[in-house]
Amino acid sequence: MSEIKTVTLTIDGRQVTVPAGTSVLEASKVIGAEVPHFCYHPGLPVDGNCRMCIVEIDGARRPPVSCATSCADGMVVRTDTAAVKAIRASVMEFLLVNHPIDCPICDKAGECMLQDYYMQHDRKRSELRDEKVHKPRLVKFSDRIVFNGERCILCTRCVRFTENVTRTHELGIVNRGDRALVEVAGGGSLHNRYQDNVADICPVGALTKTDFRFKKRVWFLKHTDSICPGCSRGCNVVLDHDKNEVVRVMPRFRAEVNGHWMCDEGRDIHKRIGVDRLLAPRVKLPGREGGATPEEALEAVAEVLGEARKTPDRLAAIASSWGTNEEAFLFAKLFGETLRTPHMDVKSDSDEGYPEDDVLHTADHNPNRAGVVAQGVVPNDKKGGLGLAGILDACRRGDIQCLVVWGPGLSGHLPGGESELALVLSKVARVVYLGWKDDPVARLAHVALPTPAWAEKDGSYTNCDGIKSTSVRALDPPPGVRGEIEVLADLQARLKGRSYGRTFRELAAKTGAPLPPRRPAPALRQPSLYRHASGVARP
Amino acid sequence: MTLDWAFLLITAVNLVAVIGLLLNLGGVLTWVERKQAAVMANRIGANRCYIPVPVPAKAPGGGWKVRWSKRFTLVGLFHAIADGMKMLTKEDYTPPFVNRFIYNLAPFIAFVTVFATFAVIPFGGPVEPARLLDGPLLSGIGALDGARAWLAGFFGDGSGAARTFRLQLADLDIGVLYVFAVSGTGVFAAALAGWSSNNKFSLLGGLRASAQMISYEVALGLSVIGLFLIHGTVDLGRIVDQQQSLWMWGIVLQPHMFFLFLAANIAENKRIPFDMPEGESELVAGYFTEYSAMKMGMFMMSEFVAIAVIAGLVTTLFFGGYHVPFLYDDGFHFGESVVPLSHLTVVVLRLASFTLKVLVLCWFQILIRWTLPKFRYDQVMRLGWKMLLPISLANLVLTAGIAQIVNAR
Amino acid sequence: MNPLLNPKLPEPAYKEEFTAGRLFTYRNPSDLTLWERLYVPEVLRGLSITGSIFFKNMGLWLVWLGYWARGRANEAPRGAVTVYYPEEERPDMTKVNRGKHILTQRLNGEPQCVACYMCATACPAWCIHIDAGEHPDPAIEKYPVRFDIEIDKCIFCGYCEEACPVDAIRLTTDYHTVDYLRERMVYDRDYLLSWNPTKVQQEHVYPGGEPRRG
Amino acid sequence: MTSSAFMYLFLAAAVAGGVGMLALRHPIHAAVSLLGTMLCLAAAYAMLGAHLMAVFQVIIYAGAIMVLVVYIIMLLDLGSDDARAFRSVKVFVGIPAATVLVSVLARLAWHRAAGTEPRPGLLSSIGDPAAAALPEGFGTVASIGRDLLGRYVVPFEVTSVLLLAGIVGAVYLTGRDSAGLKAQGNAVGEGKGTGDGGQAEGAPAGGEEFAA
Repeated sequence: MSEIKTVTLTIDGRQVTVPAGTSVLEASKVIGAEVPHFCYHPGLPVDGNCRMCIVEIDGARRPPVSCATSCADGMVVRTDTAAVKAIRASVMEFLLVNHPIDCPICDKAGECMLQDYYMQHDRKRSELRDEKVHKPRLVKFSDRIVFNGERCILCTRCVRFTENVTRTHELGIVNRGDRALVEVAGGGSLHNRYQDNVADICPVGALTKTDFRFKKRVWFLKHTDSICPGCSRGCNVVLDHDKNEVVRVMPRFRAEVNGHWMCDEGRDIHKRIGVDRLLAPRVKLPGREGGATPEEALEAVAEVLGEARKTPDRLAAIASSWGTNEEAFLFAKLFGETLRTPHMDVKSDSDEGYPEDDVLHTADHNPNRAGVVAQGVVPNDKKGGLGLAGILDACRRGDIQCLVVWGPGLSGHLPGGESELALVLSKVARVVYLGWKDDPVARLAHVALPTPAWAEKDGSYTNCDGIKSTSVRALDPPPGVRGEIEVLADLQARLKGRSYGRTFRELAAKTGAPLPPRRPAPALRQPSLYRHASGVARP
Repeated sequence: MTLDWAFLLITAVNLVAVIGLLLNLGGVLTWVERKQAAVMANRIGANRCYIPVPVPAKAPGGGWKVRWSKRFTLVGLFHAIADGMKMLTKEDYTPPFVNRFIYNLAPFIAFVTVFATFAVIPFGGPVEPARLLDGPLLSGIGALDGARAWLAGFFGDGSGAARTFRLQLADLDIGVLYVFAVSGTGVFAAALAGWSSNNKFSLLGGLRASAQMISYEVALGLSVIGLFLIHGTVDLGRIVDQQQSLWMWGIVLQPHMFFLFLAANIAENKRIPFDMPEGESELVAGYFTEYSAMKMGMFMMSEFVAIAVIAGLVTTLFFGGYHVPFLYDDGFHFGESVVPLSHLTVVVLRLASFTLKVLVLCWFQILIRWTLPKFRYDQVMRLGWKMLLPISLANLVLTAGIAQIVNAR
Repeated sequence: MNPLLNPKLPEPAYKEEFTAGRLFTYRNPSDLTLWERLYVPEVLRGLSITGSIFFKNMGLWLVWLGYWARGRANEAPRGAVTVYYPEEERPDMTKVNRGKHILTQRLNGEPQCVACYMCATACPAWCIHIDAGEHPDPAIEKYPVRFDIEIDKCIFCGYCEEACPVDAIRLTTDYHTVDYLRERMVYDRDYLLSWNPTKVQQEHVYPGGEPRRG
Repeated sequence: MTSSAFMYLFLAAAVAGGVGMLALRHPIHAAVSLLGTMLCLAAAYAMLGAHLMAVFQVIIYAGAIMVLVVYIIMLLDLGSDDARAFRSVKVFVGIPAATVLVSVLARLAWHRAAGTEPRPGLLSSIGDPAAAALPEGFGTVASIGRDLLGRYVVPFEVTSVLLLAGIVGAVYLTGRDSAGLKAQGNAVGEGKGTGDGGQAEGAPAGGEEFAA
């Protein structure tokens, strides 16, 4: 076991010990001394071109940039002396010389580093009296990214991203001096699957996402920690939402899962929430036809399951691979323990085909197959339990009397698709569907119960590497729709099974889910900073 | 025993007159209060309510048609009717958890006690029905002879002598004590309403109302005992009789007690500046917060009727009741010269005199309501117990002493 | 009483402060004179003031009746400082009254507004609703596709006006914001842009003079 | 005839109110029925010509005492359950009293029906037809006033002194704590110092609190 070499230095009069090779900027973060920076990004190699992170180091001939200076033993660093402040103000002045300062129409306003640092370190009028240099605006780098040359401060974060993270090398700086510009190499367009990240890491409003452009000012957004259910990587994300609607999805740093990044498909995942939703329960049992309240539908499900309980061999349950660990736990307990059926398996909910790659994408487009299996949703081999294919075959033979399907996408497992599904299900006396999509199964089922989408419930997911992440409820489900945890716990209670809890926090102790940190209540961002900036800095 | 039909008829007439006067005055006062406030504050005030008047207008295609374009507003007087209609047609909501029986009983107590008070107030001079049609103008009309004969027969006492009736609902020899008794019962309305509403604000309002009303009841009674000493009676009819001369009017004999009596009465009526029990600024609406529609209307109405009743009482005690200065039963007496008037004229003049005095006093009460700021609760109590009560007692002692001296002489 | 059970209490340290009157006491010394504290004379004085106003106005009403009988009711001197609102309007409405909103226009009639949401952010009543859109002209870039003001929620504080970086929203002096239908009290973009200084609204001036155009 | 009809009506209502007061579970309902009884009795007095009696019945009993009763019920917030607390009183006082009353009334009614004279005794004058002949001016303000301030002036004044003593005692008993505190507060406020130990029983507690 190799010893990690550490160095000890003094920053702003405080001793700090860090691994050798750490930059002064990162070491400053440890003690909470914030060093402003534009071009430095923890996920990218250091470039040191913005000159904003200059600090004073005793013995250095001139103040160095802290991002490119490694810590050394006995170093004495000062981050907020008068000289450092003067340098920062000068750097800000240079950066803003040709900046259009069109914050009112810039989508970055509110989370813009240039704006924030201007308020912290500059706060004065431009002394330039000449016409500003005009550069191309509204350059479409691709369908997803729009570039505004005037706002760009040439920090090259985006260029380094395409070089080092995606290794596609599309972007580069052309021209020199005040004509320097970021351009797509060869006049083409961005063609990697992670291009939205360049807009995220852009410290100013030069790169914006077509999806989010002009949708919402960022200070209206509420931020909720969630995960991306697009593939089994389970990237940790933040859902930015307002008025019960997700506006954008941003990556959340988790070193062992996704680092700083996420893919473009994941950015669009929230658009599925409102599509093909099952909003109200459907009951087609004899004597119970027509519209049903959630309570009546639940009663119907309990009745069907109570009937099926007499012949557990002819009951089968197919679980969703989009379900959370806690729901899967309850599902396994309900069907395996209370109803004693041997036939349980998990299916794929989503088969939307985009290929895996060596950055983040995995081949399995379901977030929690591993977790659902781990919670015990597997065929009971001792009692001759059937797997998914076996269950479908048994249905076709008419051996299954009651089939419970949780989640959409069952037809994807049949070569004949929907028509074959109708044939198979017609052989089953009672079909119960539980899910958030208005799937073909929901239309054929005798009882269909709506459930919330992943953003509308709490739950933990286990990704392809076995790492658990917790997703927090960001949106309110449609009226009358109750979460699977509640539904399954209710069924368990009605069928006289053991009670394991009715809330995520009760069940998280059993599934080992990491509890999310409690975020402070979202507060409306004060607009005063912005107003001041636009009023004072207008040239 | 045969029924005294003449007495019954006169009582019925009195009853209709009193109830008609009070109900209408109460209704109109709701408008007067608003309009007078506006006029006092250089505003326009209630003016929106109107009756559309049809006006013939030329139709665009030739010919005439009726357009309801004119608005007959009558300086907003219809607001009184509109308010009444609104209260009668609104939803009468009884909140849950109230004590239903008492909740429903309270507004009736408020209403009845106020109305019953007026029963002993004489609102017109003695009437001799047989002489009603005897005036110099009327006696010439032969068509009235039949009516005159009927009046003489119906209102005669059988022996040929004419009977005289008072325009007073109940001629009790306890007179003003009855007023105090009935108005004291009015405490129950506020207290029970406040308690039964099951609302803290209501309860506080009810408690304040009962405390305030009981406190001022004492000063109210004591402030006029001096007058009773002078007149030697508590019978309101006889008190009015003795105020025939202008120098025997209460306002001349005991002007300071007029202010005391009026203040105590306003406090009893729970109006500004003594509106602690309602206290909009701190108790929503006090003891009738939970009332709606006509039940609330009955509380409001009883407050406005009480204004009129107070005016009648003050008129009777301090302003000579129905008396017109220098007007006697047979006409005006100015020293030695006499202007003879018919009986009917005298009766009508006295009725008008009483009504006018009542109206002026109503106006004065509303003037006070829109002029003075509200007291603090401790000030209300201090005024009642530490100012009004000692002053009334001192006045009582002083008056008794003077009366003793005068009588001894 | 046993003196041991009731020892003489120490005097408060701030006794001197009290006696010197330096410490705030809860007593509110009355600054009324004896005459004023007698209350009744002052009450009578107050009643005479309000009563005289009453009689003055009733007299003016009689005067008005005379004018009215001659068909010249409008010329009568009036005591009321208020007006019959929908039929009459106050002639002395201040020029800086904050009333209905307008959106100022560019020379071609498009809204000056760049849909920056500053007004919506500053609005304490949250009555401004904006949807932004991409403008074909890259120099303008952003403009409001929808711009709704719920005038029934508006409290006319003028913060939107102050927050606007491009002088696009202003409050005029027009205060006729009443309506019988709530739906009609949501002013949309076209309505807000329909303000035209040459039309009848002329009397409702901009507080800051003509809007900047272009 | 009408007057006697009204008389019976009022008396029936008074009896109904009394029964209601006993039978109703809720204290405030009982109090309201007692109020009704008193008002009906007052009406009966009035019909008998005793106007002053009627008015005093209303002012003193209905207006003052019942208000206090209602007040106390409201402030203590007595519910129907609290009536059980008085069960022993009902049994040991109420039943004997009711028995005595009913027996006396039954005896009088018996004699009245039989036309016989009851034996002379404590209650003999109640049923005496001769006693019904009232003196001239009975019940008027003047006659009662003359009796009260002439013949019975000493008992009258003695009673008032008794009531005054009661009032003073009540004020002393209920108000001594606040009076002690106030005395302390005033003393400090005026810079006179404290320690007027013999002032009131509650003073030490108040003083300590103040010093702390």
